[in-house]
Formats: sequence, C-alpha cells, structure tokens
Amino acid sequence: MDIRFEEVGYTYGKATPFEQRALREMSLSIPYGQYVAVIGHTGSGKSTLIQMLNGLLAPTEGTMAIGDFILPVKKKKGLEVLRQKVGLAFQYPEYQLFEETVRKDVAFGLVNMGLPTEMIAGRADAALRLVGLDPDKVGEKSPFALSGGQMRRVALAGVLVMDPQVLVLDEPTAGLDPAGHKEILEMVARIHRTEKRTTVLVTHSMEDAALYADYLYVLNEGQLWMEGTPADVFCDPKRIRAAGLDLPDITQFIMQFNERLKAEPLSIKPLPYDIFDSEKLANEISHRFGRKGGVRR
Amino acid sequence: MRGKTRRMAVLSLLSAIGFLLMFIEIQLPMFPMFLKLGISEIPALVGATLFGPLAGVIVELIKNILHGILYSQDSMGVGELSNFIAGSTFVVVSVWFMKLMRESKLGYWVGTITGTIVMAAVMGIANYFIFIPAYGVLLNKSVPEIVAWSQLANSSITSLWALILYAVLPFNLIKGVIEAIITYPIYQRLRPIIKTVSQ
Amino acid sequence: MNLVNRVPIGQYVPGNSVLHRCDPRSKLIGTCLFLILVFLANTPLSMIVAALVCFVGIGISRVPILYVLRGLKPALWIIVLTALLQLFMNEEGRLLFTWKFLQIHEQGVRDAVFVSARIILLMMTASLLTLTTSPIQLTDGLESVFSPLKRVGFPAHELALMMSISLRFIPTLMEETEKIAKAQMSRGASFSSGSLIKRVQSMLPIIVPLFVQSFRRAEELAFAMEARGYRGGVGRTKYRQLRYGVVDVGLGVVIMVVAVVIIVFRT
Amino acid sequence: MSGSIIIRLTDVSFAYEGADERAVKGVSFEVKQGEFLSIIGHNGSGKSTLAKMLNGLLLPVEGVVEVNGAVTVDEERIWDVRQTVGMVFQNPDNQFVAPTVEDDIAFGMENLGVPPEEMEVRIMDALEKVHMTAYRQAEPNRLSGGQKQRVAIAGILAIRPAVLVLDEATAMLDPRGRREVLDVVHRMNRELGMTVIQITHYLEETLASDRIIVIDNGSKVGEGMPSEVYQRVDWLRSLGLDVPFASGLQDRLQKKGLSFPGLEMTTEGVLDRLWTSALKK
Ligand SMILES: Nc1ncnc2c1ncn2[C@@H]1O[C@H](COP(=O)(O)OP(=O)(O)OP(=O)(O)O)[C@@H](O)[C@H]1O
Ligand SMILES: Nc1ncnc2c1ncn2[C@@H]1O[C@H](COP(=O)(O)OP(=O)(O)OP(=O)(O)O)[C@@H](O)[C@H]1O
Ligand SMILES: [Mg+2]
Ligand SMILES: [Mg+2]
Repeated sequence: MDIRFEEVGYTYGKATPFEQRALREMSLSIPYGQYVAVIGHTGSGKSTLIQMLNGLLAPTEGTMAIGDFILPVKKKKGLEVLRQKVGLAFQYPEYQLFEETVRKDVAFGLVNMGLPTEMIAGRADAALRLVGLDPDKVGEKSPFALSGGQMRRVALAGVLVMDPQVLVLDEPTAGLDPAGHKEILEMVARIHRTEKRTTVLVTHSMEDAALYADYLYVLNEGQLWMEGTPADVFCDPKRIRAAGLDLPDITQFIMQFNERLKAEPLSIKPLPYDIFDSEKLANEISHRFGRKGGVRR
Repeated sequence: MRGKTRRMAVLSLLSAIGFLLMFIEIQLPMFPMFLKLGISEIPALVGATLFGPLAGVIVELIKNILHGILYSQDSMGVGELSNFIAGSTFVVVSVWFMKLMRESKLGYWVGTITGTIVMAAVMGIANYFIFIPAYGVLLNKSVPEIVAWSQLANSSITSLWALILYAVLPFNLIKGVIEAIITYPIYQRLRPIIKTVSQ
Repeated sequence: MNLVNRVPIGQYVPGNSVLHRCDPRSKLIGTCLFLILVFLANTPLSMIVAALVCFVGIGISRVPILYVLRGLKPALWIIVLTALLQLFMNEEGRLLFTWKFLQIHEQGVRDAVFVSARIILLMMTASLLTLTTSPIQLTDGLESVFSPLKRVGFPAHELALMMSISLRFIPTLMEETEKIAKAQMSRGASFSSGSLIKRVQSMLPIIVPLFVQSFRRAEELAFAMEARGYRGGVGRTKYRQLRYGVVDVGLGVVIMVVAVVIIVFRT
Repeated sequence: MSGSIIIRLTDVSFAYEGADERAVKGVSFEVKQGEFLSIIGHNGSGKSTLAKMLNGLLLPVEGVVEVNGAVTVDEERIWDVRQTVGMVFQNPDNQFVAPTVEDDIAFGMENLGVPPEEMEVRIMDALEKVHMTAYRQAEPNRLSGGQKQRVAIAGILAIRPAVLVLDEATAMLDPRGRREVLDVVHRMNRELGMTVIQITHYLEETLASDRIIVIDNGSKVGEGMPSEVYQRVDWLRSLGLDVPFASGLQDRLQKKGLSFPGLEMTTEGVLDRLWTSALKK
C-alpha cells in the first residue's frame, strides 16, 4: 500500500462562485510502513489531504495511487474497499458514536463490510483491547456513559477494527490532558510498531510530529512547503516560521544552546539537531556537563 | 431560571435540526407531487417528549417560520402553514398518548396512529375552511366549481366534504402512517439519550 | 469550514437600495397587504397596476432579475398545472381548438393567463421580501409586530430569540452533518440504497450523533447565555432599534394607492 | 484597589444530580484583584464545575462562594455576580448566540439593559481591544476558531466585568489562534488590571501566571507560583499532568546528577545555570 500523489490538486465548489482551491500541485510518496506527520497552519489543507487518502474527496487535478487504487475513479464501486484499507479517524472522533453499546459501535465498520456475526464480536473486542479498554467492562455500556477519554478510545477502536493498512489520524489528542495525550500517542506508536502499518498523523504540535514521525510533510496555503525527516525540516527555522509554524521547544533549546556555545565558548561539542526526546537530550547534556565527562575550559 | 434558558436552547437547536430535515424529504413515486415524506417531525417529537406538547408546537412553529423567512416564495407560507398545523397536531396527540402509555413500544404506535387520524381530520377541516377556499380565490373560481372539476376525476365527489373525504383524508392518513413507520427506528434510538438530557 | 457553509442559506441579497433600507415591519405588513390585494384583484387593469408596482419594486431593489426568476422554479409545476386546468376545464366563450376530447375555449385561455400571472406575481412579491430583508431583520420585525401580544402572554421575545439562535446554528449543524457523514462513510457506511425503511435506517449513524451533539451544544449555549446575564425578556434592551422613516411612509402610500385601484376596479 | 480580594471560596463542594461522587470537594481559595490565576488538573478533575461556581452558574451544595462580597446563592445579587465575573468557554461555536459578531457582542449588554447608543460605543471599544474591528458584521461560520474566541472575549469585555474566567478557551484552537487569544487576555490583565482565571491543559500557557492551583479528583491539592508548582515534577506526573519543557529538562538533568538549585522557568535560565556551573569548575 504505497501512497503516491502526482500533481494532485483539490478545489472545493468547483465552477461555483464559492470556488476555493485548497490543495495544489502536490506530489508526494509515502512508502508502506512509514510513520508520517502532516503539519501546517489552520486552513493549509491538511484535512483536505487526508480525506483524499480514503477517497472521501477525489482529486480535481492530477492523480493519486493508494496501493492498487487509482484516483479519481470512474465508478464509485471500489471506494468501499479502499475505505477498509485506509482507516480515517477525524478530529474529535467521539462525536460520531451512535450505537447502543460500545461493542456495537466498534463493530459498525465490520457490519458494513458484511462480515459474519461470529467474527465480528471477536474482532471488536480485540480492537477495544488494542486501545487499552477492557471489553468485558465497557463492551455492553452505552458509549455515551463513558468519560471523554474513553469515548475517544472507543471511536479509535471503531477505526482500528477494520484492520486498516493505512491509519490516518486527524489531531487524535485534541482536548485531552497531558497524560491522556501521551497515552494516545504512545498507543498509536505501539500499534504502528507491532502491526507494521502506515500511519499518518495530522497535528498542530511540532513536538509530537518530531517525536513520533519518521517523516514530515509541511503544508502552507495548500502547497507542499517542506518535507523530510524531522531533523531536516526543523533545521530551517526561517522556512518553518514562514509557514506560520514554530520549532519544537526542544529544537529551540538546542539552537539556543549552540548559539550560546558560540558566544561563550566552552570546550564541549555542540548539540546535534536530531534529538527530539527530552531524555536523550538530558543524556547528551549531562555527558557534556557531568562530573565524569566534564567540561574543561 | 436555569431550566428555562436550557429549554430555550434545546428547542432552538431542535428547530434547526427540523429545518434541515425539511430538505431531505422523499418524493414517493406514483403519488401527487405534494405528498412528500420526511422525518422532519422527529425534532418536534423529541422536544415534546422532553418538555411537553407545547414544546413540540414551538419547534414546529420555529422550523416553519424559518423556512418561510428563508424561502418565502416557495409556497408563500401556505406550505409552511399546513406543515405547521399537520405537524403540531400529529406531535401533540402522539406524545400525549405515548406519555399516557408510559412510553412503551405499543404506546408509540397507539400514539402515532391516533396522531395520524387526528392530524388527517384537522387537515380536512383546515382544507374545508381555509386551503380549498383560498385556492378557489387564487384560481378565480368558486368552491362549487372546484368540486365540479374534481368530479371529473372521481365521480363520487359531489360536495366539498366529499372532496376532502376522497382526496385530503386518505392522503394525510397514508403520509402519517408511513412517517410513523420511518420515524420509529430513529425515535427509539433517541429515547435513551433523551432520558439523559431530561435529568 | 466547508462548502455548504459558504453557500448562504436563504435568498437574501445584501444591498443598500430603498427597499433594503425599509423597516422590516413595514415590509412584512406591506407584503402581506399586497399579497391580499393581488388575491382580490380580479380585473386585468388592477392586475396590471399590481404587476407594475411589483416590477418597479424589483427595479429599485437592484436585485438581479435572475434571482427573482430563480425563485419561481420550485413552483413551476403548480403554475403549469393550474394553467392547464383553466385551459381545458373552462367551457365558456368561443371554442378555439379541439383535439380528441380536449377542448379549449376563449374564456379558458383568458383565465389561464390571468391566474398564471397572479401566481407569478404573488411569488415575485414574496421573493422580493426575502431578497431584500436579511433573516435577522425579519426575526426582529416579527418580534416587534407580535410584541403587543406579549400582554396576553404570547412569548414574542422568547420565540424571536429562539428563531435567531436556530438561524445562527443552521450552518453549524450543516457543517457538522457533513463531518459526521464523512466519518461514518470512512467506516463503510453508505446512505443511498435499498427500501425506504433501509434508507432511513442507514441515516441513524448520522442522525443520532447530530442529536447528541445538539444536546451538548444546547447545554453549553445555555450556560454561555446565563453567564452573560440572560434572564428572559424583562428589563432587556435591544441593540437593533427599528425605526420607521420616510421610505416607510412612501411604501405605505404606494400600498394604499394600489388598494384603492384594486378595490375600485373590482367586479 | 489592586490586591483586595474579589473572589473567595470557602470549603466549596458540588455534586451533580445522580452522581455517586462529588465533582468538587471542599475547595477553598481566594483570588485577588488584578491577579492572573491558572487552574490545572486532569480530565474530569472538576475544573469546569469549579469555574461554573465562580459566577453562580452552579451553586455549591456545601460551602460559600463570595464575589465582591456577594454570595452566589443570594438570588438578589446573582446578576451582579455574573456581571462581575465574565466567562469564556471551550467550544467557540457553542457560545456564539447571535447571527453576527456585533449582535453577539451586544447580547450581554442587552441582558443588562444597556441603552442602544451606549452599546454602539462599547461594541467598537471591545472589538478594538480584541483586534476584530474589521469583522463587525461577520457571521460566525466565516470566522476561525481563534477569531470566534476573541469575539466571545469582546462580548464579555463589553459588559465590563472585573474578572475574566477562561475555561479551556484555547483548547480547540491551533497554535496561532491560541496565541491570539492569550495575547489579548494578558493585555487585559496588564493594561486594564483585569483579574484573569484561566483553566488549561497547555502548561506552557500557565508560566506567565501569578499563581497556579492544582486540582485532582475534585480537591485542591496544590497551589503556588509557577516556579514552586513545577518543581514537583513526579508529583504532577502522578496526577496525570506534566511540567513545561524547561522544568522537565531540569528535572531530568538533576536526576542525572547535575545540581540545579531552584527552578528556572525559561530555556535562557537553564542555559545560564549550565554555563555558570561549567565556568565555576
Ligand atoms: N467544504 C469546503 N468547502 C469550501 N472550502 C473548504 C471546505 N473545506 C475546507 N475548505 C477550505 O480549504 C482550505 C483547506 O482547508 P482544510 O480543512 O484542509 O485545512 P486544515 O489544514 O485541515 O485546517 P485546520 O488546521 O483548521 O483543520 C481552507 O482555506 C478552507 O477554508
Ligand atoms: N452535567 C453533568 N452531570 C453529571 N456529571 C457531570 C456533569 N458534568 C461533569 N460531570 C462529572 O463531574 C466531574 C468533573 O467534571 P468537569 O467537567 O468539571 O471536569 P474538568 O476538570 O473540567 O474536565 P476536562 O479537563 O475534561 O474539561 C467528572 O467526573 C464528570 O464526569
Ligand atoms: Mg483540519
Ligand atoms: Mg472542563
């Protein structure tokens, strides 16, 4: 399931007075198994882009390939299969819960696939476990009786249950407290590692993008503005800021550190820019400043 | 106080949903063009279940006034007026019976069927006294002339009451029953949720 | 943000014409009176006078005529049907045309033309009201027109406020509906196949969340309203003040003249 | 005037109907005029419930909330209380009452019976303060989240409250919108001396506050200046919270044996410390 965009563009309300070009000339390719993050300011086209990934929107210009699927398609027939393979979780996915019980809601996608009943229950429970919920405890509850964080998990389980090869998440942590935020992203990372699928994360948090993704796409005004590994992307603060974004705190720190080092030299090496984990950073620093490694003047 | 503001907010949003649902009406094949079926009575039904019959009437009223305000020329208010009369009667009677029968499933059917019958009767009366005479004035025709026309289509129509009996009543009965049927699954599903709101 | 959102609901065309500047109350009452007059007009002359007034109205409103005509589309069939009825069912006057059992008489043609003209005129007038008056103004106008009834317990303020809240939330709910529909489609839902019952059932995944969300919104909205001191209509002032002006007097005079003409020439 | 106590909570508790547990349990604190106070706590810890008691939207089942000397349970004074304590909520869509920006800002003043001519002036004034003058006639669905929240703030400013409560007002915004809103709020605090009580999950947003209150499971479990509160890293993490970047880094460095007396809230501060320690050697 490699993903390739060739000169893809999307215009809302084409040929109406309300025409709005949301994406233009976008060429990219995401190899299977990669964890990518899409970042960009409000209205830069992130949501538009990810809706194209499962055929909710068909490109109005250019073509794209997702595995064997070529879009735009002539007939709508194949789209259901594409949507099984590309699981898409929108922002605040808990707002789409509707079934009487958690189990039923999680199973909704499977029912739509026409799977036999025996298989459905097992897979729904497995998906619940995957998101860290106990199916025996919450399975028969109404989804509306759960806490916000639990609802979010149920909704994510409803996407994971289809066993998608590409998992697309639009700001999955919006509104959660720091612990919940971390838990969800760690969970996604764990699923990515164990299931070896493609993961696409849309986020406003530079920290999360840098920490979790292998590769970043930066959108600006509907265009692909930058791409590359987090270290590549974030070593160009000017360009990032021009897109209305900022550097992760950790990168800002490293930059200031290295500038300080230039201004007030110590006999230590500058910090590398590819650190996005605080623990690693602390290690590097303590190496340089610690008693044993020690700073010599 | 708190209760009143909340009630207003809930009814406003229900009216907005009702307004939107007016746009997904289904045209039944083989029926006259004005027999449209829809589920736009659901918000009023929900409102009435939550806060009593008058709330249902308010939702119907707002929904129709908004439709009239935004799309006045569609029917110059006639469509809205008849939708309001029909919808309110249906909702008020249905919910009254549902409450009487303690919101059981049977209560739903007894309620909506009675609601349909009463609604059809009220619409018959409204047509007799308002809509058909008004249509006559619009066409520059007297009521007997309209009756005479209708007689050509169906020879048993010999008076205005007969016209209503043969045309208006069956019409509304069919519409009411079908709407009760298609509304059922949705209303049943919303009921547990309504309970959590009414607390 | 999405498409539905960008396409305005309703037909209001913003502008600054004389008609736009009229007080919504006089437009509401004026339109009603005018509609009644057109109903009553039953001679060609009075119809022509009414039509003239209507067309002058459209002219000075500066609303593109296309918008006015577009408003006629939904009722096209009613006009055609009524015209045909008149055409074939009338047996007065000279026989003009026969084919099989169909006969057209002179009076039928006359009536068909007359009645079609009347319907079109009615619709255009009604259109003109919504084309030149924003929904907010109309709500304010309605509140003001019905506020004398407050004394007998009619909740004019509450209804007007609820209407304005509904109005404000319609685009939001449309957007939300689209979002929910997309989310469910991502889970393999399809919305357009099978019998009527099946089709309605397939709407459950959209309608249930829509209601659940609306209840949440209402809850928060009520808190937000009370946090800003909302306590019903008593002691409340209004930001939008309605004032009659010269334009409104003019409108009144025009309606009066039309009324006199139509009533005098009525047969 | 600055420094006098404007809000006082004494042993305040709240229980939702039908809930087994109290959402707020015996919370007491005072808020001084002109203060910038932040409240943090995990999801469901009772922050919003607490906030709604500050202006009498919810009334305590036990304890007393006093605003400017008036208790919120006093029905006679409740409207004074609401005028004193303005509140902005999380979802920018659900607090926009009217169909346009100006009507929405007018809503609060209409409720207070402000004369229309006066409203005109106050609307312009409020719009200027939140930098939204160009959007006076705009409809809400044409505004971004950040713009809607600024309109919500303008609607509060127009009723001239002494206290502004923000219940996760930035939670649904992107970084830019968040910054826009925070800039406005801090300016109100600095220039007009408005008291601000802010609830947030973005801990970086609390760094510039005078005081932070930590809520856990309905109880107040901590209180202090940012530099005091964010010293207790492990404790905060155990409450489902975290600490801002600089504090977290210092904590890790300390655990690796680098000595760090006190706590620096900014990266510059951390660098200073590092350099001083290196130069001392
Ligand atoms: N349904 C729609 N109709 C018309 N224009 C739209 C629609 N949806 C989005 N747009 C416009 O397309 C552009 C891209 O929007 P998109 O939602 O993809 O941005 P985004 O990067 O996801 O923003 P956010 O961070 O706010 O979610 C914006 O200018 C937006 O206003
Ligand atoms: N209307 C309500 N009815 C019953 N229980 C409620 C209601 N609102 C909140 N609660 C419960 O009260 C507790 C506190 O909720 P509250 O909304 O005050 O938390 P919060 O700290 O604001 O959380 P968040 O960070 O998610 O906004 C939670 O356990 C919640 O489930
Ligand atoms: Mg988006
Ligand atoms: Mg909260």
